[in-house]
This record gives sequence, structure tokens and C-alpha cells, in this order.
Amino acid sequence: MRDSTYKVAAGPEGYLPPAAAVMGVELPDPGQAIMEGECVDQDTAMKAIASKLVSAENPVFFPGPLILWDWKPGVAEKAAALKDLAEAVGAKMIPMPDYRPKYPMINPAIEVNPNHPNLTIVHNKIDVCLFIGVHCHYANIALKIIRGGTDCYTIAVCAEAGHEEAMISLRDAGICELQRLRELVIELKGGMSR
Amino acid sequence: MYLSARVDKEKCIGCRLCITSCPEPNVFKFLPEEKLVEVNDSRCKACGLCTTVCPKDALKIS
Amino acid sequence: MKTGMLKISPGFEDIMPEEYRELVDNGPYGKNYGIGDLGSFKELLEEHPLCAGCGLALSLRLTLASLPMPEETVIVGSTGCSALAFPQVALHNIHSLFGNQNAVATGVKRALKLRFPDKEKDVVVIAGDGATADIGLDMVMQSWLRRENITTIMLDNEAYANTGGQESGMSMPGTVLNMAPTGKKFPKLSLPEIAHTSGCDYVAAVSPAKPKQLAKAVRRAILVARKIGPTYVQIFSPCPTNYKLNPKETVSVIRQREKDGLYQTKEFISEEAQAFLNTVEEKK
Amino acid sequence: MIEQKIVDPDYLFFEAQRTSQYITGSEAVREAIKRANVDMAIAYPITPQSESMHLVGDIYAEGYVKEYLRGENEFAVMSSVAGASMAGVRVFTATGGPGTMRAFEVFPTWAGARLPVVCAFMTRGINSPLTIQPDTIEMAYLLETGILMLHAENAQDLHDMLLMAFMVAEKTDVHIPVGVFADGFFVTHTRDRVDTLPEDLKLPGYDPYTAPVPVMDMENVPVRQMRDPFVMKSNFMSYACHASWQQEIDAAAERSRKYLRQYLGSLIDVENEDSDILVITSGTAVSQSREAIITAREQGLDAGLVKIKTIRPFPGEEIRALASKAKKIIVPEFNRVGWLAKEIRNVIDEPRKVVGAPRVFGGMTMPPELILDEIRRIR
Amino acid sequence: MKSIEKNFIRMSGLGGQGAVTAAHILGSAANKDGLESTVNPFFGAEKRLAPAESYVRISSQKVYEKGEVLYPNTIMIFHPHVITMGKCYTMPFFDGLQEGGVLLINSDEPLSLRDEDLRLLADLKAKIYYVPATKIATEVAGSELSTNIAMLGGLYGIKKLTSIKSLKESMMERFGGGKFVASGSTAALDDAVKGKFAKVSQMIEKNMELIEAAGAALTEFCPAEEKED
Amino acid sequence: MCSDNNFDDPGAMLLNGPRTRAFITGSEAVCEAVKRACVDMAIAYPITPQSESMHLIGDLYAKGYIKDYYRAENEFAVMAAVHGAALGGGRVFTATSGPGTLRAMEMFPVWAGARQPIVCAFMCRGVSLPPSIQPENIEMGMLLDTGMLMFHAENGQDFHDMILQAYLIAEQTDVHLPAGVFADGFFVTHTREEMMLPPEDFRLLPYDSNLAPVPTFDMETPPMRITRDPLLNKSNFISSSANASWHQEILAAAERARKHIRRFMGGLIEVENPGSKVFIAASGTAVSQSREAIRILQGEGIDAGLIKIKSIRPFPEQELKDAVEGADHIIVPEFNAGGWLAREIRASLDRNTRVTAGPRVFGGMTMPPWLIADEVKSAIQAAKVNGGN
Repeated sequence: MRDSTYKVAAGPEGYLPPAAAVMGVELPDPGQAIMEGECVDQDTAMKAIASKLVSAENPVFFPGPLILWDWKPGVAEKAAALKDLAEAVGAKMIPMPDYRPKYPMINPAIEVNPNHPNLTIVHNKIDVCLFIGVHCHYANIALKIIRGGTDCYTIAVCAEAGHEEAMISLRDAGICELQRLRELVIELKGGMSR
Repeated sequence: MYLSARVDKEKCIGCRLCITSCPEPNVFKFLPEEKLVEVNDSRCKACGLCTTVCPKDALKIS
Repeated sequence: MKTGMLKISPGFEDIMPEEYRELVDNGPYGKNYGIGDLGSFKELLEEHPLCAGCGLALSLRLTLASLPMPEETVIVGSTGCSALAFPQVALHNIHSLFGNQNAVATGVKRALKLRFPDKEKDVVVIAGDGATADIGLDMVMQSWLRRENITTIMLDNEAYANTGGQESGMSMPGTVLNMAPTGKKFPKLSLPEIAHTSGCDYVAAVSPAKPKQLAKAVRRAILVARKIGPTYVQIFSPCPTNYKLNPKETVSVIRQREKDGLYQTKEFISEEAQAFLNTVEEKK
Repeated sequence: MIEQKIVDPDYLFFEAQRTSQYITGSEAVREAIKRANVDMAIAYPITPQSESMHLVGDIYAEGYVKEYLRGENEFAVMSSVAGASMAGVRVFTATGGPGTMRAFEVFPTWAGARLPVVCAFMTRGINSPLTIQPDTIEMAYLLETGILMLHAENAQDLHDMLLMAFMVAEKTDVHIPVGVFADGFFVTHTRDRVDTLPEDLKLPGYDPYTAPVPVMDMENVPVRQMRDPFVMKSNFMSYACHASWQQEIDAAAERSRKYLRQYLGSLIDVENEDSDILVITSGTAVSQSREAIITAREQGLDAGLVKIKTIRPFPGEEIRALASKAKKIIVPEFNRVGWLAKEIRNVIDEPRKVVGAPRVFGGMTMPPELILDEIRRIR
Repeated sequence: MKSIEKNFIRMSGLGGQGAVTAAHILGSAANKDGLESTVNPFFGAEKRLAPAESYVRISSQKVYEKGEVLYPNTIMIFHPHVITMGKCYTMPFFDGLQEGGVLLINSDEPLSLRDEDLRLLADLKAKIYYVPATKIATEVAGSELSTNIAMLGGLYGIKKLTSIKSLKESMMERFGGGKFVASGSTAALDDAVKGKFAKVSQMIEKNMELIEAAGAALTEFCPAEEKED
Repeated sequence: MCSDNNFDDPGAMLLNGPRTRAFITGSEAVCEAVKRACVDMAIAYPITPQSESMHLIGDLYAKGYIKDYYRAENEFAVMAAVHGAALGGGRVFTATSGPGTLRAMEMFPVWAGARQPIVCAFMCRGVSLPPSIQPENIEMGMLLDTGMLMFHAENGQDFHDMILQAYLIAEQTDVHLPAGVFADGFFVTHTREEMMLPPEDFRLLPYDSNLAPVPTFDMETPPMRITRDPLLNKSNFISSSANASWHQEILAAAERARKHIRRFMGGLIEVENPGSKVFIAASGTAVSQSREAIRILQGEGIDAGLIKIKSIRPFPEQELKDAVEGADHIIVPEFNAGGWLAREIRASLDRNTRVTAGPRVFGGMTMPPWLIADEVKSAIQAAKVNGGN
């Protein structure tokens, strides 16, 4: 309905960039994904994610509470798939164990916080990050803050409706998508696994 | 440079009154073998409340 | 609590910050700890921004250590100094607005009863005196009159401390604080008596000067709220900052007040609650 | 307490010798109320307003205000204030953010009951999430309540507008409440130079018998007088009467324009009105814009400034006239919804001219550089 | 009245160190000197030892801008933990510092700053000064609660934004009369400081000594040189 | 009563499924909607003209359609308790009116900020002194910026459908915002007319709080340490910008709702006689009055189009712009003194000289269709006199 020319690209975009949805960017329908503000098919997005991860200097995964804690059936398996993917990429994992503003301060070397993700990104010189297992509301806030203040490239692997605040976002993503990403990464790296 | 509660291990009898008088969590640790308390000085805000409940005068702020 | 709630997903143990690993390995969930165990387990409360010597922080810490079932406890707070500490508490806790805590707690408790009919979920309100006795008094009392199964705990520092030290309904008469520049003109509200006549099955007025008594009151209040009806605990928690006390005097001023006959511990227990407590306390 | 002499408001505002003081916005409230001949003030704590009402408490203790109490919540405070005003005294209170929302139901009733209450609103963010920081969103909610709304740029404005507010509110042909709005912290807690009035002078007192509605004291006619009697009937007559009553409130707001012009000089202030680019805003955003415009003009960019002093009544005609000449209008705001941009778009013929930016909120500072960026973007 | 450029100062410290009071004294002094100035405290519910900031703007031209100083040309760090324990919310701690800006840090000895930060500071041609403010406050005024005054002394030693006479008057006004409005916790600390002295005038004299001593104890540190190691 | 049935696509069922006739009031229509909404909990407080609907919902509770129900102590407490129940993971319903809305005012932005998909029906009435229990929708003008979705029902049928649709839209993971369904008091609540109801056994699927974009407060959802409203205890650029970003996310969520509104409600606006030179743009009961006005005008040989605005938040700026692209006049009739809808419309369009902000009636007055027709005619007349267009 709304024509959007808004590009969800790596920042730093400025003091307080607008929310992408307000600029007309719409979330993808099932089976689709979103890339820099545009809907693409899921496979294209997955390939782009794999290539971003492989070419990154310091890719880091930010697993959130929904995957860090083994709280319901299926989480452990998904966590294992995530770990495999991280190993294939050679990415570090920095956890987001909860969403509180931590007093007096987080240790940006070992954790990330949705209220000020940039402390972790700048501290660790992260050029590509991947969000997974974070409740959508907190993920969107963090993704937008990152876009505003850093040049980090953001990827969101979402089990729900996806994130237009991320540069690439999958929706309805589960174990299969993580495994597929791992295959793509290994392929790009020349077939070397583990 | 910064103030904190300090335990005089000679005087401490491990009664743990200080532990339940401290407004800060996880400052005092009880060492069951030695029957002593230990202070985490990076968490202590040096209010001195513990010194007022210690029956053995084993705590000081310094 | 789901059993996996505190289990770190396999393979992620080594990236979790120490604080969380400590909670998993040595936290109080499901362990039936009490204040006697403080100093030997990882507390629910983390480092918080309240003032040195804060009586409210002390009362909150003791209260959290006295929860009979922390793994099934949801806390509802309100605006005030305590709200500054709540984000650092390793429980689900809600801060909604100033004074509406008992109305929010009513909704939470009833929704959890619907969703988990076979489980006990303790909903505990922890709020200051301004929130409980002034701005929220109607909602506090109405939750008692409606006989909601919630525990209301007031951290009574006798002032609006977070907004810079104003007189509250719980301040002592004559107190000169902000907004009472010529001294408070009316007595300290007798909320324990009001709670009693409003139908609370368990009411106690305690202080951190007697930690064991405090712990017992909190525990009893929560157990009674679970099975019998509304309960209320008032914890006298002096504010060194706004009353310009030396931070180390927080406990000694309570003792002095008690000596002067201006503060006393209280406990009201309904017959039904007493009968229930007899059964659970005997068992233990 | 210093013995105070009653003087003509015009003398007090425009002729009396002023003294420069280096004070905060909260202290400026104290200085204004001290000279406002206020009978009664009611307080309730909420950041960032508390300090001003502490200070009003202090001048009560000194004898400048005759009655003062802490209410139990904002809804009660605003209700008590209404009661005091109905009983014929000059009354003052202040609140902010969530306090405004808690008392919300009372504000249209102040206007409906024709009460000349003056209330200072120290604006701040509204939950959720909780913030105590500056944000003007509460003004958006109040636009339809019937209260007059003045927006102070700084502590000086806050001081002057409060005193003037009593005089405007109490005119027989106006006699509706006035809210004086100041951005929390940016105004209340910032220490700045304020030119205050002589301590031994004060405004004339309120005479409730000049009110357009009877005061509730059993000392005036009619004996059988009840406030707000219409609820009992459901028919065309009573609906039409209710509608007419509301129109009379709107009319009272219209009539206030001439008094506001008399005291404030104008409803808007304009600098470089012939510029192609006009920055139109109110409150602290005006100060930030001044800095941006100084830099812009140094760099050869032609930009003018319009400071809106009254949000209700809204200076629609004035802005419409200015807007017809301007090419673009930039509206910087301290809230997420852009209520001022909407007000401006509503009164002009070509809303496309309006750039509703920059907009910051939740306590964020608005660096003048952001406004400058918008000016540059148009150039 | 002297003419000075815009000086936008950010004071970063921990709650209870008196950054707000220092800002007030400095801003008032500038006002007494006939300069334009505004003082913004940090806006919040910070408690003792939590990170806290305050801001002063001084200029010979009218200052309109309000709020946080995002682009300071002077940053005063009241506590080494602001840097070493990350007790501040900007990354890096000198974020927004203008070119040629000044950093004044309360520390007994130079802190080991990260190479990257040193590089950035060198690029900005920033000047770094250390002053052992807490140590001097304890030695001269007998209380670490006077750290804030020692920091003002350090600043005075670097650039004389105000006259010493106005600083003194401003302190008299702040600590002497009953008129000053302080928040609950600040008022309590005020009482603690005043409690150390028999008379306010004695305290002011001590503070003036402190200003001088702090100015004398400044050490300059060049980020560019350090970078070579 | 909820799990008995299984309608996999209740949205489609609502739009296209079978319906049966009923001759009922707006209050009864609310009851019929809530009966089918699989609501866990409803909380009531009396205020005219809303009370009747919440009585009827009490009856539903007594019959077992709702699991919990009680009368709370005031509207602020109702909205707080509903908030608590939603945080605890329940699907909730409540309703209020006029002064009740204002009494609870502080809670509405809290619902939105907390991302709670609470559905509340507002039966609009006058708010100021002197008290009036009569229809008037000024309260909507005050709620525009609270962050909630706002749908305005034209009649009892809309009211019924929109309540059910509101749950479907509000509970989407990418939206998850409160939704207010507004109807003009008495004109809708107390008017009896024919409506078409979905089958008696039609039900929405139960609410699944695991799909929420924020955790549920039940000590069953990680993270363990989760607080509502946690940004307070820091005062600095970071916490202010996090707060600002949070608010932006609420605005973004409302934007995302557009897609779902189009799917479940068939659009944010409905246009009749597209391409007309004169349009009446209205919401709520004013739409019905306008339909009659258009009939009067047609009788006089004047063609006028109608734009029915169903979604007030999000506001259909683009749809409106497109609909009136070729129009010369837009008349905005309203049931309030402030004229909030005209302001919304003027702020969204260009060439505002086209917009007539009126007629307006309030205080309980009815809006006779000829009043609107007259306004249309005088706008056309004025244009002729000025030689414009």
C-alpha cells in the first residue's frame, strides 16, 4: 500500500533514526524474508546471510533468553543447531541472558543488552551480528539502536514474523533454517566442515 | 582508596548477624568450615550498618 | 516454573556470565532457603542503585530471602525507591504505575489461577508507603475487601523518598519534610488495623531490626494468602537519606523508636489462618 | 515574610524594576507564586515538579500563601483545587506527566465549571516504559480539555506566564483554567538568569463575585444554586443546552486572546518572518532552534523562527498568514507523535510544507545540530 | 566582562561526589563574572555511587541550548571508575569531545587507557590532565567529600573560565545561606561536609586552599607520546 | 467453553462465513462478540451507557463462557487489573465510557507501552462539566496518541465484528498492541436493529501468550529476571535513546497493524461513489447520518461520495489522499466540539481549503442528515461564488 524507498542499511544512521515500519517497510509474508527493507524469497535471504557471515571480519551471534535457557521442548535441539552454525562460521557468541538495564553496567566483553547493544558492538569491534531467541519487541529496539549508532550489519533469525529493523531477517525460522544456513556457510567456505 | 567493611578474623565468631543487617546482596559470605564471614569489598557501600550489630566489635569500615 | 527455566541450553554454559551460572548452581529456587542461609547462596537480588545504609533495601533483601517458593513467585511493585531495585531481582516482576499495584496484582493472580489451575503461584505486592497508604489506598483496601489471594508488603520508610523526601501518610506527626514545611498535621496511618478490619487473614508489622521475625511474617503472609485470603505485612524501613541519618543508624533508630514506645511489632491472625498455619508449621 | 503592596498588574508586569537572579525554573515558580497573591496551594510529589511545590510550601510557611497541603494523589489534588476555586479563592497547583494523566478526568470539569485555576505542568514522559525525563506528549492529550495552554520556553517565561495566567484566567469573560507548561528538567532544573519582580509587590487578589458563575459560599444569590445540573433530563432541550454550555467554554477561550495579547504581547514571536524556511515551535524546542538558526545564518542559510506561546487558544490565523509566505516549515518537537506539527498542518492550506522533524523523545536532548540538518536538507 | 568562546563542560562522576554542586558553583561564578551560563544537572533518580553527570555551558554570548552536553569541549572525570569500571554510559567515555578539547581526570596516577582510545584522543588533539583530587581533598580539607572543589581547582589550573573571586562568592552562597535548594541526598551530604568545620567561613577558606593546591598538582599527559610506546 | 470448537481460520470465517439474523441492541452485539471471543477474563465497572454490555458479559461468565469476571472499584483499577491479567497471559475484555475513560487515562499508554493486546470497548459519551451521559465522542480525541489501535464502529454490526477482528489484529506477534473499539453511546449501544451474527458455535482460537513479542509474567517464560518498565534507573543518553526506541517500536507496531486490518477488516476505509467531486468523510454514527444525507442530496440531483473511516489508529492517510485526489470538497461531520477527525484529515491531505470541518453537534444532540446535506450544498455554493474550481 505504502511505497517505501527507505533503505534499512548499515549505519551509523544518526541520533535517532526512524523505525523502519514507520517509513513504510513491511514485514514479509510467510515463505518470504526481508533484506534491507525489501521482501525477497527466503532462499535469497539465506544465501545473503551466509555470505555476510562468511565474509565478516568479526561475526558475532547474540543468542537471547528464548534459546539460552532450555525452557521448553525443542530448545536444546535448536541451540545445538545454532552452535553448529556458529562453529561453521567461526563466530563468537555473546549472550543476551535477559533484558534488564543492568546495574551498574554490563561487561560489554561478555554480554549484550537490548537497551544499549552498541556498548558490546563497539567494545568487541563486531562488524556483523546475528540475533536469535530474543523476544521481538526487545530485538527490534536493539536492532534500531545498532542501526543508529554503529556500522554493524544486523541479521535477525526470527521464529515469528521477522524484523524490518534488521538488515536481513528471516521469519518462522527454526532448526531447519539454521541447518540450511550452516550448509550454505560450509559451501561458501569451500566445503570444509568442522 | 575506597571504603569497605573489614572483618577482624580473630574477633569474628561467625554469628552471621552482619549478614542479615546488610542492605546489599552478596556482600558477606559465610565460611562454614572456619565459622567466619568474608566481605566482598567491591560490592560493599561502606554504610557501616553491620558494625552496629556485631556483638564482638569484629567489623570496621576502613 | 518450568523445570528447564533455569537450565542453560547444553553447550552454552561457558558463554553465560558468571552471575547467571551462580544463579543456576547456587540460587535459591526450589531449595526452601530462608534468611538463615543468607551468605551461603546466590541471592535473587543483584547489586542495586539504592543508597548506602538504605533500610528499604535491607527489608527488600530479607523479604526476598524469605519467599517460601521463589520459583513460583511473581512480584508486583510500584513507583518508588524499591522500583529502582526491582530490575535486579531474578524473578518476574511488574512495575505498572504509582499506586495501582494491588489492582494489577489482582489481574495477575486471577489470570495465573486460570492458566495454571494445578499450580500454586504466589503473587506478592511489594511497594512503598506512598504507593500503599496514600495514592493507592483505595485499590489496596479494595483488594482486601474482595478477598484476593495476594500478599501486600509495605516497605515503610515514612516518606516519598524517591521524589526527594516528601511527607507521606505514614510519616510520624510533626515530621518536617518537603510538602509539610510546618510539620505533619495528622497521625501516622494505622494500616495494620485497617488491614485487619478489612478482612486480611494475616497482618504483621515488623522491621529488619528483628530479621527472623520479619522472615517469619513474610512467610506466613504468603502461605496464608495462598490458601485462605488477603494478607498484609508492614516493614518499618528507615530512610537515612531523607531523614538525614548516618547510614549506619538505620537499625538503631528502629530500636530507639521501639524503646520510646513509638513503634511496636504487631501480628493479627484470623482463626482460619491460625488453624492453617498450625498444620503447615507443625509439619515443618 | 516581607510586607507586600498590591499593585496594578500592568505596573507589576511592565514597569516594576526587575532584579536578575541566577535560579532554576522551580525557583522561578516560587518567585512568581510569592507575588501572585495566592490563597491556597495543594501539592503532590512527582518528578520533576516536586521541587516547585516544595518551594511553594516554604513560602506558605513564611506566610505568602495562606493554606497549603499535600493531597493523597493527583486526582484528589485536582478535585480539591476545584473545590477551593468554587469556594472563591485563588488556587495554584502543579503536576507533570503521569500525574497529569492520573488527574485527567478533572481537567475538562475545571473548564466546564468555569474555574480560573492556574496549574503548572512540568511535562515529562508518560509510561510505559517509565521515564522521568522531559517529553511534551501530555500536552497532546490535553488539547481538547478546554483549558488554556501556555508553553514556556524557559524559566523566565515560566515565571512571567504564571503571574499573567492568573490575570487572564480570572477575567469575567474568560474565567476558565490556565495550564502553564514547561518542559521538565530542561526548564525546571536548569539554572539560568531570571529577571524577577520586587519582593514587596503583589497582584490584586481574586474577587469571586466578578465570576461569570456564582461562587459556592451561601453568601450570594441565587440561594438555590447547584453546579452542573443537566444530567437529569434526556431530551433535545437539555442536549442543546449542554452543547451551548460547551460552546460558551470555547467562546471564553476565544475571548482570552485579547488578554493574552495584552500581557504576552502576542500569541507568537517571530524572527526573520520573510525567510523561506520557518522553524515554528514551542517550549524548549524554541531555545534549541535559536542556536540552530544562529549557526544557520552564520553559514548564510536563511531561516526564521516562530515561537508559539499559546497552544490553546491556538494562533491559527497568525500561523496561516506566515505559512502562506514560507516555502517550508520545520517543526521540531520533544514528543513521538508530533502534535504541534499536526496543529500547524491543520490551520494552513498546504500541509505539505510542514516538515515534522526533528522529533526526539523519552528524555533525549535535541542538539541544535539536528535542527540545522533539517534546514540544510531543504536548502 | 571578558570575552570567551563557548565552553561546554560535561562532568562525569559517581552519585555523591558532588558533580552537580561543582556545576552549580562554576555556573554561578560565571554568572557573577557577567558571563552567560546555564547549569543542567543530570536528570534522574541516581543514587549514591551510581554514574552521574552534570553540565555547564559558559559563553560571553547568550546560551539558549538546554539538556545534556553532547559535544563538550571540556570533560571532567570525577572518579577513575568512570573510565576503568565503565561507570559511564557513553562509549568511549570521551564521546562527543570537540577537537582540541580538554580531559581532566581525578586520579593519583595516569590511568592505562586503551590504545585505541589514545589514538582517537590524539586525533582529536585532546589534552589530558590528571589531578589527584580526592587525595588532595582529604589532605587539605580533611574530607573526600570535597573532591568536587578540588576538581574545580584542577579546571581553574587549566583554564580560568571565571575569576577566583566569583568562585569564592559562589561557594559562600552555596554553602553559607539557607536559600539554596538541594535534593534530599545532596542536602544530607552538605550537612556532612559542613559538620567538619566549626564555621562555614573556615570551610570556604579551606576550599580556596584546595583550589590552589589542586591547580598546583596538575599533570599533563600527552596521548600522542604515549602512543609511541 | 472455548476449546469445544476449532475454527482454523476465524478471520476468513468472520469475513465470509455464514451468518444468521438477530434483532438486538449494540450492547447485546458486544455480548455476542465476547461470547465468541474465547475471553479468559472480563472486569466490569458501571458507567452509562456502557453498563449494560458488561452486565450481559457477567451473564456470559455465569454461563461459563468466561473463566473469571468481577466488578472492580473504579475505572483506573479496572484498566490496571486488566493489564495485570494480560501480563499474566490471559485474553481479557472490558468496556468503559466518557468520564470512565478519562478516570483511567493513565493506564492506556501503559497498555501500549507494555505491548498488551487488550481489547476494550469504549461507548463514547460527553466528558466535561456539566455532566452529560449523552453520546459525544470527544474522548476519542484525547486517546489518539495513547498508542492503542482505534477502530470506530458505525453501528451494532460493526461493533460486534470489530471486537472480534480487534482480537485477531491486536494479538498478531508483530502488532501486539491494545485495541479500542469505539461506538457512539446510545446511538449504537441502545439502538436495536437487525444484525447478522456468526454461528453460535463460532469461536476465536485461544490466546497463546508464547507468541507475544514480550515475555509473559508467569515464572514459566525466560528470562527469569524480567521487569516491566525497566529503563528508569539510568539517566543519560543511552537510557533516553532506549526509551525513545521503545516508543518508536510502539509506533512501528501500529504501522504493522495496517496489513492485518486490511486482511481482517477489509480495509481501513470504505469508499462509496469513488471519484465524486464532493465527499463526506466520517467515522462512527456520523457515517450513518451521512448515508442519509447522501440520499437527500441524490434526491436533489447532487452526487456526493462517502468515506467511512474505520481505523482511526493507524490513520489511513494514504487511502484518504488517494480517495479524494480528484475531489473539490470534503465535508467532515462530527459528534464532538473539538473536531478531532477534521484535524486528522486536514493534517493528512494537501489543499486544505477543500475541507469543511463540520457540521458538529455535541452534548447528546442528534445530527439530522439535512444538516450535513446543507453543509455540502453551501460548500458547493461558496465555491461557485468564489469562482473557484
